[in-house]
Amino acid sequence: MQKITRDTLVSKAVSLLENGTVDAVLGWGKGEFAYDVTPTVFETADEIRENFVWNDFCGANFSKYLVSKTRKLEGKILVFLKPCDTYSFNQLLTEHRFDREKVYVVGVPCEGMADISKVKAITGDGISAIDFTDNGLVITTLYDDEPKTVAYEDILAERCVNCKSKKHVAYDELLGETGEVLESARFDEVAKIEALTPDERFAFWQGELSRCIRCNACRDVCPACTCEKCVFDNPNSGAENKAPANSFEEQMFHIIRAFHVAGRCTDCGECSRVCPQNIPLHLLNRKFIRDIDNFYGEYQAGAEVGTRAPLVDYNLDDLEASDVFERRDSE
Amino acid sequence: MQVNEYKPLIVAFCCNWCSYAGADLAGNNRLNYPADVKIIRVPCSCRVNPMFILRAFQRGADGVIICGCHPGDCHYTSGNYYTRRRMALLFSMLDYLGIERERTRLEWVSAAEGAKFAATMNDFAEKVAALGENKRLEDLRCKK
Amino acid sequence: MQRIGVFVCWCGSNIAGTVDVHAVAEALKNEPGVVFSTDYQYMCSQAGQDIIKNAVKEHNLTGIVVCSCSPRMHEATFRKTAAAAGLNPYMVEIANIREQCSWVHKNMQTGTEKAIILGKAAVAKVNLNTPLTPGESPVTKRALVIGGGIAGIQTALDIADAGFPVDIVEAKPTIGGKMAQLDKTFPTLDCAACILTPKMVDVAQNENIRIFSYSEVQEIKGFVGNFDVTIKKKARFVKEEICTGCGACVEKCPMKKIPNEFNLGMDNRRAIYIPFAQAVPKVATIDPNACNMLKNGKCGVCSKVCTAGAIDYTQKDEIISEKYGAVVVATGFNPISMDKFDEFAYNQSKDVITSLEFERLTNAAGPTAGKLLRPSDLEHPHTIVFVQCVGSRCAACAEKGKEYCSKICCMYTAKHAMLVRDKYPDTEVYVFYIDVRTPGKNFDEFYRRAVEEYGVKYIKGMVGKVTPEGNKLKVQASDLIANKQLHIDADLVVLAAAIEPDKSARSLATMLTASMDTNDFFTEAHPKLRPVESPTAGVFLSGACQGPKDIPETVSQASAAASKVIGLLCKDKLTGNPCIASANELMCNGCSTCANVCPYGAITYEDKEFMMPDRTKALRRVAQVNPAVCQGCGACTVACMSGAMDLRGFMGSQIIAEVDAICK
Amino acid sequence: MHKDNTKLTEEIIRASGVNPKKCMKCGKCSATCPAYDEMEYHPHQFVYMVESGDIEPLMNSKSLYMCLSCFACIDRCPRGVEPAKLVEAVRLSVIRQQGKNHMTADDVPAKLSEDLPQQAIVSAFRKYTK
Repeated sequence: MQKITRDTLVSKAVSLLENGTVDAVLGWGKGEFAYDVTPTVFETADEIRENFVWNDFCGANFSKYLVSKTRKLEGKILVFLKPCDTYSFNQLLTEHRFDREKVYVVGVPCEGMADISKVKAITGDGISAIDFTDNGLVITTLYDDEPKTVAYEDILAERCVNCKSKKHVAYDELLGETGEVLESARFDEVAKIEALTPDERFAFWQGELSRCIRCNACRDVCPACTCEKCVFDNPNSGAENKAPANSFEEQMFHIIRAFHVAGRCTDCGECSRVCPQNIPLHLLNRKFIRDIDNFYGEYQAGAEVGTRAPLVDYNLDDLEASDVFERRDSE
Repeated sequence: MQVNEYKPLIVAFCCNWCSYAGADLAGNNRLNYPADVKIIRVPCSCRVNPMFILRAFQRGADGVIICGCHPGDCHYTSGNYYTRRRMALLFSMLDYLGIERERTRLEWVSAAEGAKFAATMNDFAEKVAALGENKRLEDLRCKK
Repeated sequence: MQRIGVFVCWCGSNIAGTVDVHAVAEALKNEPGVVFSTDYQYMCSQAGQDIIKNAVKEHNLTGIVVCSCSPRMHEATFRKTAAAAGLNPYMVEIANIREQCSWVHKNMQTGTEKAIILGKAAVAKVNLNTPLTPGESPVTKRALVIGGGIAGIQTALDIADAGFPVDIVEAKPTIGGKMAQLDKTFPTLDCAACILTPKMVDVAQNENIRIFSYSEVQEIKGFVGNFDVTIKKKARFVKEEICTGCGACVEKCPMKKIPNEFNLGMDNRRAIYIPFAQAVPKVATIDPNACNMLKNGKCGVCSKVCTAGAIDYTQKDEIISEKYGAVVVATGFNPISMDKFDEFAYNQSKDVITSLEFERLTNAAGPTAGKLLRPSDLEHPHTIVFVQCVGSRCAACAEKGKEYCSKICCMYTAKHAMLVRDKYPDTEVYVFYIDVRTPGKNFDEFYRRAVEEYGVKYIKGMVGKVTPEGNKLKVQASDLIANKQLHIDADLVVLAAAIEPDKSARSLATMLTASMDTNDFFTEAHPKLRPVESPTAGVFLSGACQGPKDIPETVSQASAAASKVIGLLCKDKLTGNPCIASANELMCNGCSTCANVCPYGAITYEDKEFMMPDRTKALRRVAQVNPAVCQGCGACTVACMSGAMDLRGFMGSQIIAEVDAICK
Repeated sequence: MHKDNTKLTEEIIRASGVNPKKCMKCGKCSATCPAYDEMEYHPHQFVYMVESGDIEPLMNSKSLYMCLSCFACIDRCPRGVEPAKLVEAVRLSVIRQQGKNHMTADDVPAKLSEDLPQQAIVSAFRKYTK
């Protein structure tokens, strides 16, 4: 249950819009279903009062939208950012992807977001209404007469269970209070996979990646994937494949995508959130993050603006590629 | 078992200034290594995009080796340091996906190390041959 | 579609012995784009080259593949051949079927198979080759030397002698640097001033050299051949052109208690001062922090006594903008601070001094007029302890010392010890050393003379503690050979402080985008083969800014740097390597990732307006590669996520085509 | 040269966390040591002897108990070798091997003196007791 209320966000957005601080508001808007929240640009106070949404399904990270929105907009845009979103925001600033002056950031505290697939696993499909109560979500479905109450701890998204930070690392204004960087167990799953035998690892990933339908949702939502043109869409890159011609290209897609965001990925978890096939894509990114931490010292992308990513840096006495496995196996 | 019949396909990326010259020196000294090794010349090991490596595997290579100048000797001063980080992470990722770790290798071979070049290629080809054909990257997605 | 000719060389039997060259030529005929294919005994011979030239004309070839020896051997030859036939030289690719095929494989069948594959890869690459032309840029025929010590002086003199104008920028009021502070020089013991000051005069009199003393470099833009530099000439409140250096102002200045930097604070100077008698330019400078007139508007004595009318209290800093073709860094070194070495009591006793302070104490122009007197009571010291490696070879703590060997200390300590024993034979001199390092012409002989002829007591060991007690310094030290701990009552302790690059070097390196090592020494373009150039084109290194050096080494490096500068300035135009990176602006994210990995600082960013896919216009930050600076390593191409950055001659698509051809 | 002490040497190196190979034999530890004259083997020798596996003479030497643990050698070593930690590690392994204490609680009263800080006694007691 979010502690900060929708009203607080709406009145903040409306007042900043009306006093001319900003010309547009990037926020969560009503979608087709109660759990279906759509990133929306609001330009009037009425639209905001009408359609603005703030609940436990507002997982979307808006940092990426700023790249195109600030380009189109003359004035300033207000954006609501949760703690994990602010890391992506900083990372994009580091990469000069938009003009900081054109953005007004309102930091929103976050108590963790719900994972709709976890909800559906409990209630079944056909959700027609959701009530957000102190005890949990009260869910009405088309098939059950009685609404079901599901507790928050049972439906919290994986990335929120393993929340890395409740601290806003960038904002112009804060609603409520910012938190601390947390000790999280987010690498446990990676370590578990690493501990498997190569055959088991292969089987695990074969099971996961074979489900990929190559819809590109992971790429399209990723705040680190803001390329003007993706290599996979570029006929001259030698890696173009909009739709996979053979199975191999899928692996190439996921490995290259993870490699391209390595050292830049803030571990916001959007890729796994949007994957329609529920492939745990964050486990690829976290693998790189964990390796980077182990090999080159701890590094959190987006913690500060202007830091040098580990892949565009080096030390004279870096680990040799041949010693990678030894280092890892000895852990 | 037809291990002896099987010939692996190995792609070697060699930097122009050290390793490619090292390979030439191996030739000058008539040091044998398997003909399965095919060399592609790049200006610096840091020109090797992980995409090239995956592409080689995709097209049927059984092993890919990248050779560059020893750390500190890069013609461009820092190229091989970037290569070292990139390849460390890439190799670790491939291993994480369950791909045999012996299929990829990064070696430092100087222009004077013809013998090391030949020995490295012999050793690499032997290890790759022992693994057999590269199926896993291909099979990763199609669940049998 | 290219029209490609394939030329397979036999190299006598070198290739033909293990590779069926006819079969290779035949097989490659069927490759896409190939319109002609042949083989010949010696392709590199005149007759072989003629075959290529004729085929280009006859078959209207647009690309050439030569299957022969290593490209490192004959790529240049065949490029020339192509150019002579009217083709762009970069339309040639070599398949290395000798060093990397026929010479390493014994079996004709495998050799031939591999040669065909290598040939196919080369054909695949040539199919994607495009004609390349090297870029050209003009060269401004003027050099900038930053730092006016012996390194800067020598470099400037050599460049000026070759007829090119040179500007020296020096932060201090005079050129001369550290060498001007030295007394004698090893191993010949000639006096530093006697050999340095004539050179300083040469600089002043050379019409090709301008000296900007009391100045600093504020901004550097541009690239090799075309640097735009902004220099701040600080106000010295004395008109340089008019001042005659007579010194009357200095004599009359009432502010007498200003620590004298030139003598390392061991005596005082006035608020208006000339650092030393042979200063160049020999003009006075007013210290604005000390001058009563500048601080409170009260005094004006110097102005009254100056008959030339050179004093100008209203002088302002002057900003000078100049263009240069080459920049030489000669920022030199400083001894490190002794503040962290409490055990030697440097801050507790005036009689614990550094070696540079010792130089001033023995210098005829120093605070004691050359008499060796201890600073505390001006008595003759009878026991002197020299401590080597203070802060050098110190890996324990980065804030305290330096991990490297400072290189010059062994020799100057031998010199000091020898000079003391020579002038004052009644003095006991101890030198505590870890190793005595004396590589250099006549160096070890010099050190042995100090021991054998002058009776300096060299002790293998280290001083652990110095405690001032009364008018003595209690020195506790180890003698590792005798396996004893020694306690010496010394009158003077001299610390051979490690040297470090001047503090200004770091910001200068940033301005120049020149790389530095972890110790802030400038990095060479190649540690063995290009030791006086920075990896950043057009930037050269002279003297101790590159690493610890003694005077002979500094001077030879200075002259070497000068010769490199002259080589550059001699050219009217710079022709680049055409195999360089370039960014596809439409795909560039402007994220700066490529600039981060570029070792040459060749990449800058520009905001440009673009028509976006949705037909709106947008201002986007895009990368620009400076073709005069890029060396073509390709680090940026892999760092670039979007694939906007590509390397001409080694394009991603070309390498992938090679991979595909090999793996087919 | 010496009898095979590899295991013991490794143990001491591991327990102390010291890498004796970093030593450049400058002797500053011995120069700085206030207990030098009381010692049979001096700090710099100590480091060298551990490096070369010559442990036994050290273990049998009174030098072990002459070290005051003032850490001057650690503070001043230019290579960060930390000789005092080696002394401590050897001392410990002697105590462990003998399975007995070099100092007992009964010894304490006799050692008390006006000039000696109580803390020194306490830390000595800790050090020489298993």
